[in-house]
Amino acid sequence: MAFPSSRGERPGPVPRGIDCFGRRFGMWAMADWSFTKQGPGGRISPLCLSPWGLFVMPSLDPVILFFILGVVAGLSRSDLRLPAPIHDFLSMVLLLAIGLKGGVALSQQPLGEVVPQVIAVGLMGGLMPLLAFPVLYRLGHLPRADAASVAAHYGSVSVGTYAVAAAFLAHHDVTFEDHMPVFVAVLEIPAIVVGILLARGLEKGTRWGRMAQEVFLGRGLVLLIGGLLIGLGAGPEGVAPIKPLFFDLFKGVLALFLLDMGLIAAGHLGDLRRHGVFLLGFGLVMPLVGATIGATLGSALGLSVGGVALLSTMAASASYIAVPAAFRMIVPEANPALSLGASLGVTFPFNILLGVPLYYQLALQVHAFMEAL
Amino acid sequence: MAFPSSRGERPGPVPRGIDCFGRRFGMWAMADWSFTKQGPGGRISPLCLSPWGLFVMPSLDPVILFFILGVVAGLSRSDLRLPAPIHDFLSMVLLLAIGLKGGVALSQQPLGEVVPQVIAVGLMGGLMPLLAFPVLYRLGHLPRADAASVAAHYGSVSVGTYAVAAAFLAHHDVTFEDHMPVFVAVLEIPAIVVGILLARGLEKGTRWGRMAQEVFLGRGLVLLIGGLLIGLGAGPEGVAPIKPLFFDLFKGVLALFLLDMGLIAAGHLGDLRRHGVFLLGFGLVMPLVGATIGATLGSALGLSVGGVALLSTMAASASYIAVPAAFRMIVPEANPALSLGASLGVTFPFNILLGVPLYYQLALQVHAFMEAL
Amino acid sequence: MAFPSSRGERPGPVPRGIDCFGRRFGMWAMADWSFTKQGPGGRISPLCLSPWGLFVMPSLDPVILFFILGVVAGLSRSDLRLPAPIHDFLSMVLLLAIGLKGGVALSQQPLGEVVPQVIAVGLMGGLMPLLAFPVLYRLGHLPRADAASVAAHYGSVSVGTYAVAAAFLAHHDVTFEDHMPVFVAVLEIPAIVVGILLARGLEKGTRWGRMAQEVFLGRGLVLLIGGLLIGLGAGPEGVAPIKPLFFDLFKGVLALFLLDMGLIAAGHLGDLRRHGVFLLGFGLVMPLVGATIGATLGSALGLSVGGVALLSTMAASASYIAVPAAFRMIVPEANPALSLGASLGVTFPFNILLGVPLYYQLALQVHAFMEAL
Amino acid sequence: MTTHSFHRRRLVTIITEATLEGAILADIDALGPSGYTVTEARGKGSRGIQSGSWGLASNLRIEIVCDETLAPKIAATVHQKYASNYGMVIYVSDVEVLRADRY
Amino acid sequence: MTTHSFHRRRLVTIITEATLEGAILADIDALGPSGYTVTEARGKGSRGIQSGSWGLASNLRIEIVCDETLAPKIAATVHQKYASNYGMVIYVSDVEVLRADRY
Amino acid sequence: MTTHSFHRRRLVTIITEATLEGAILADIDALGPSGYTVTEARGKGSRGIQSGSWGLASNLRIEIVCDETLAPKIAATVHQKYASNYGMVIYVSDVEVLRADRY
Ligand SMILES: Nc1ncnc2c1ncn2[C@@H]1O[C@H](COP(=O)(O)O)[C@@H](O)[C@H]1O
Ligand SMILES: Nc1ncnc2c1ncn2[C@@H]1O[C@H](COP(=O)(O)O)[C@@H](O)[C@H]1O
Ligand SMILES: Nc1ncnc2c1ncn2[C@@H]1O[C@H](COP(=O)(O)O)[C@@H](O)[C@H]1O
Ligand code: NA
Ligand code: NA
Ligand code: NA
Repeated sequence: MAFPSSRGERPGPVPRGIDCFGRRFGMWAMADWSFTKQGPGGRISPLCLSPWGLFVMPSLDPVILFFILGVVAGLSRSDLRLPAPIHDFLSMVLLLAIGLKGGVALSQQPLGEVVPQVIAVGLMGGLMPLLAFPVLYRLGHLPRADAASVAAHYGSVSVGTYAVAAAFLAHHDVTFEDHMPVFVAVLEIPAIVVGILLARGLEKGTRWGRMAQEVFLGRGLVLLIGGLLIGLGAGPEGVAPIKPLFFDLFKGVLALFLLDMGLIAAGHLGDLRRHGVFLLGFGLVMPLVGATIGATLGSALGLSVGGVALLSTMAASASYIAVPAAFRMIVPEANPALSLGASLGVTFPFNILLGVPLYYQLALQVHAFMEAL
Repeated sequence: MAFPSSRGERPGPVPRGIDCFGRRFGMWAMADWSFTKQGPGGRISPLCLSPWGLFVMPSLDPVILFFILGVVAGLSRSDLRLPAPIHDFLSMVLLLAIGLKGGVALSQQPLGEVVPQVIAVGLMGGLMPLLAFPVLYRLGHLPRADAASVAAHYGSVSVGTYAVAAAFLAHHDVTFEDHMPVFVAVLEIPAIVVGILLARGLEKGTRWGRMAQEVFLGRGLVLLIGGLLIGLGAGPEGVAPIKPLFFDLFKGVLALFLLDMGLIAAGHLGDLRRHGVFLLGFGLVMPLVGATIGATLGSALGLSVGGVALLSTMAASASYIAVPAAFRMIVPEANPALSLGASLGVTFPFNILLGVPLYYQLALQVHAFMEAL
Repeated sequence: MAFPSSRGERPGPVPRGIDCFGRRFGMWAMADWSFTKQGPGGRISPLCLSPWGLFVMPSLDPVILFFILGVVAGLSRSDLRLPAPIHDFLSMVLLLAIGLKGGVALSQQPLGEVVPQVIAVGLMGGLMPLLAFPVLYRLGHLPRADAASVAAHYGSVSVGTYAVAAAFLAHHDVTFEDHMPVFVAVLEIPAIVVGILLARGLEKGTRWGRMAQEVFLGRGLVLLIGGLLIGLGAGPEGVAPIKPLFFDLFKGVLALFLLDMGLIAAGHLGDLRRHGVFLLGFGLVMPLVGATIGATLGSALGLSVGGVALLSTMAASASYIAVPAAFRMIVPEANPALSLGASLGVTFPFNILLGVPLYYQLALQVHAFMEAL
Repeated sequence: MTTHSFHRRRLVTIITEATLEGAILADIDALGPSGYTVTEARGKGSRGIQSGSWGLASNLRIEIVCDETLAPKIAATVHQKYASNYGMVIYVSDVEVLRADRY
Repeated sequence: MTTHSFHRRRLVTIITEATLEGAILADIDALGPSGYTVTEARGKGSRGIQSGSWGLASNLRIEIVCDETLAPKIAATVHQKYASNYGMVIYVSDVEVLRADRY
Repeated sequence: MTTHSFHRRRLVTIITEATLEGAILADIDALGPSGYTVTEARGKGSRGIQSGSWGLASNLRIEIVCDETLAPKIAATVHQKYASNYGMVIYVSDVEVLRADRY
């Protein structure tokens, strides 16, 4: 039972696609998941899919298939369930691994180059809730606290979506800047602060000390920044002995995590039914807006195509760890079912199933456009 | 502290057996665990064991030693215990890994060849409870529900036993058809359906919809079939990035799972004391009958020696996940202590300690016999 | 995002230290963590550290950084917490892995050579509480039961500290005798027996059977000795298939375990405040005494420099698994906050942050001295 | 702080096998209490030891706060449907709650 | 065995969201009971299902044994501060303890 | 549905250190109740915080439904044997059960 370690040597007659039936569906529903190999940064040409190909989706990243398995099991009321301690364990390994990677990258880079990018990305994170809030508050008629909360979720970032996007790029041999995880950590915070300001204003009652504690000492950020600092301190040589756990197992751990997130997301689809189509629409459109902003900023900062695609994905993604935890404590009157329904029930599935390849296409376009200038 | 990654280069004077003392014991009690290397499919010649060899059993597969450690710790009332979430995690990884392997194999195989085998194996799974039921009901005087339940357990399959047998064959460099895990999934179901029919007849009250849900949506089958579909969809190339978790760690995870199963099996030995020797005898003889049926069918289907040994092992094994869960809900008057006492307290230990090598010998015999025809 | 698998090829300008600012601090606070590579057993020459180096401690083993992360998160009241089942899982893997390594080593070694060492090390474990007890009882005015309990903790050994020391030596390419884990198992027991005798005397009431059960069937010892026996039985060839889980992941698992121990240790710092400076002093001085005894014995037994350093570390370390569990049951009037406060709150952090490199230096000195004789 | 008055309600506690979770919670829900709480448990009873080491050997402890009419109904319904075939302990006790309208 | 007499005390049980743990335990502690006990829980209520599958979807079950004066104070304080914004059930019941001096 | 009448019994609840599990359950068993239920717990008391993060820092919550005679016996025996050296809270309350013959 041998598994070729290199992906290039797939033997035999699969995919068997000849007649190009289903090409149109393939273009949209699977976007770029079903594309053939290509060199870094180049344009991927769509593959002609057979009906069989349509069914098994031969080049859909298997971690996505784990997510779909989770959603299907959840919706069909299987008793499949990952114990909470395992959920915590898996997300802990993911957060530390992403942090470590970013930290190792930082350890080999002049800080001077990264600092301006960090500031720009942080500003983007703070401005996005200001963009989303009026839409939610005026157009969606959400209560102020809820509008602020949802806006903060979308200004922040989803680590799971980031991991899927990074895996997608690696799968297609698209390189990106090694320090991208730094932006994940940076994006967590400003949207929370701005969101709380939107909910509360600058009223005296706000306990900023308490807020800082909730935001900075939340387990997600502690693991992400802790991993960053450890990677920074240890460097590539230092982290080598822990590479088998944190890097070699990364995609396997991500697969199990997405299986669990599929089960959890299935449980949040019901939330949406209760809160109407506005949130559904917002959960589909806001990522596209965010992706465009992220791609533009990434290009302006001079990132590579892969880096632009990742920043675009981060901007398109919505938090479901740090922001809900912080808002639950600081703006408790905001209904978590609303924000999690949108972020977990709509945007997360949309992003990892369709968004990621889309944002990569977007990155290619924006990059080409910027270069043409 | 270096560990040779290839198994062939074991240095030094181990095993030190010269005088052939203990050969008789080695022939029976350890069966083939203590045999030397050989080519795929060939006959393994028994190794002459020293008393030291008898004590430490130099080539007993270490995963079996973990099971023995668990049994000993359990019987001696150590406070060693694996937390339930870890049990769930380990079995989840095993089920997904076995499914993935089978799915990858299927993805490279014309389905036409597998379908007839699937049907034949499914029929075997449905017929075995019909064979076992009268023995349990008439000879063993078990209540109807209990006889049906035990019969269903033995018509179904134990994933842990399958994993040990696959590891045994790999250890001895015996190859087998890559799509064997498909049969594991196939064997789970028919025995449950037949068992329920045996318990209930075709009476009107049976809620077949509810039954289908319990059977098909049980977490074991969802993970196994989910893994199969993911492996089928992703192919060898697609699963490569999750190989480190699901395949490289497989035997280590199996070792920990068997440690836990040893602890659990130790707890079920008491059940047997309460339910007399009939079940003990059934738990020892039924696997031999099943093994013979499985080996014969495997040979008739044209499987390799390794494939025959695996199908034989599956037929010999008794379920302790899917069947007890389904019967607990659908035929609740069946006493789970009876069926688990037999399947976990007798048959599982018997199979992984003695059965697996025995069934391999059986496969060799049957194969030779069929070829002589 | 590539990580060089060999540690020697660290690229670029790190560490950037030129001016030797901070050398004095580096000499003490980081002891030998910040030293450059060297051949096995040779003397490591201190590296000149830049202020940046001081901050990120470029060659501090990353597993130590995980411990520091845990302590910092714990003290700053982050909500980071590892679920208890994960704690159990991680320590189970560590204990089994250490046992397996020792067992494999034993399987390749004439037992005759190891037996005298085992006896000598066991005697050391039994004598150390006799040394510590009068200090705690007379000087520290601890109640008899508490003095006996703390003494037993320091006569026994900390598996986590052992693992860090082994990792430190491997990191610096210092070899050591493969059977060192045997001494870890050996050291667990005598100190408990002597400690109980110190608490109870030879009074009639002591239930020695019960005591033996608590001591020998505690989960820590069962896993360690179980691992030893499995490694002994399977040999290097046999354990090869479980190597990816137990050996390749070892340092990653150790990193997560130390993160958890950091969180736990942070919780025990408060214990100390309550019980005054005497325990703090004892927790810092006793390891140094133990280390000297261990180094001397190791040298006398003819161990290599690495082996001497490890035995020295074991002697310096204090139990926080086997001994507290046994004393909680057998000498329940001993206050666990006292002994855990010293062993987890003081000695464990001291040993893994500063002690380990110090004991290696000690081993070099003692070894040189013995050879000069 | 405003003074709160307490209102008498009943607490139904059910200890049973974890495999029953889906079925029994649906049945309880159908009887209309305002909610329920579940914790993982293990134990010993007439059907032997439930060690909690895996799903089949685990128990659940289910609590329902409800009014005086619903409590015996829940207890009796669950008892009648499951008690003969499953490990099960049911007990009812008096509790006082702050919000009369909620249970 | 010496005979022990029992003393009446009150048991306050609070079921709420796990995210509240730090805050609510600090508040309870500040009211001065001799201690509290926490178990992990899941459940269903007016705010929907708490499946227990991850932190945000988990509940806690907090128990405090205390005297007749403190019990309503704890219940009312916690209720007032949290009940409008968080999933929460509070109930109080009678218990008897051996050591009168401890609670 | 047949009407069921309830029977008064007593519920003994013991919260103590997880390390005691084997010993204390054997002692309880020896006193002859029909069973017991155990849940994992953490908490705070006179002996400080039991954070639940590992075995030594974990508590158990043990429940025994039994009759009026056995309840004080269990409470007193356990108290006498363990309460001076181990973190421990014991309380007893009234419950009603359906099956009079079982407890
Ligand atoms: N007397 C009792 N007190 C508390 N819990 C009990 C009692 N008897 C049984 N249990 C619990 O209820 C479960 C099922 O009991 P049984 O139906 O007697 O096997 C056991 O596993 C225990 O968790
Ligand atoms: N009637 C009830 N009986 C027992 N537990 C309840 C009840 N109602 C709610 N709960 C628990 O309290 C939590 C919060 O309830 P709620 O505030 O109604 O959403 C739920 O998740 C349940 O765990
Ligand atoms: N007043 C109380 N109410 C509820 N649980 C308590 C109380 N006091 C102590 N406990 C629990 O009992 C354990 C042991 O208490 P103690 O013996 O006071 O340290 C604590 O860890 C808590 O879980
Ligand atoms: Na975003
Ligand atoms: Na079978
Ligand atoms: Na020591």
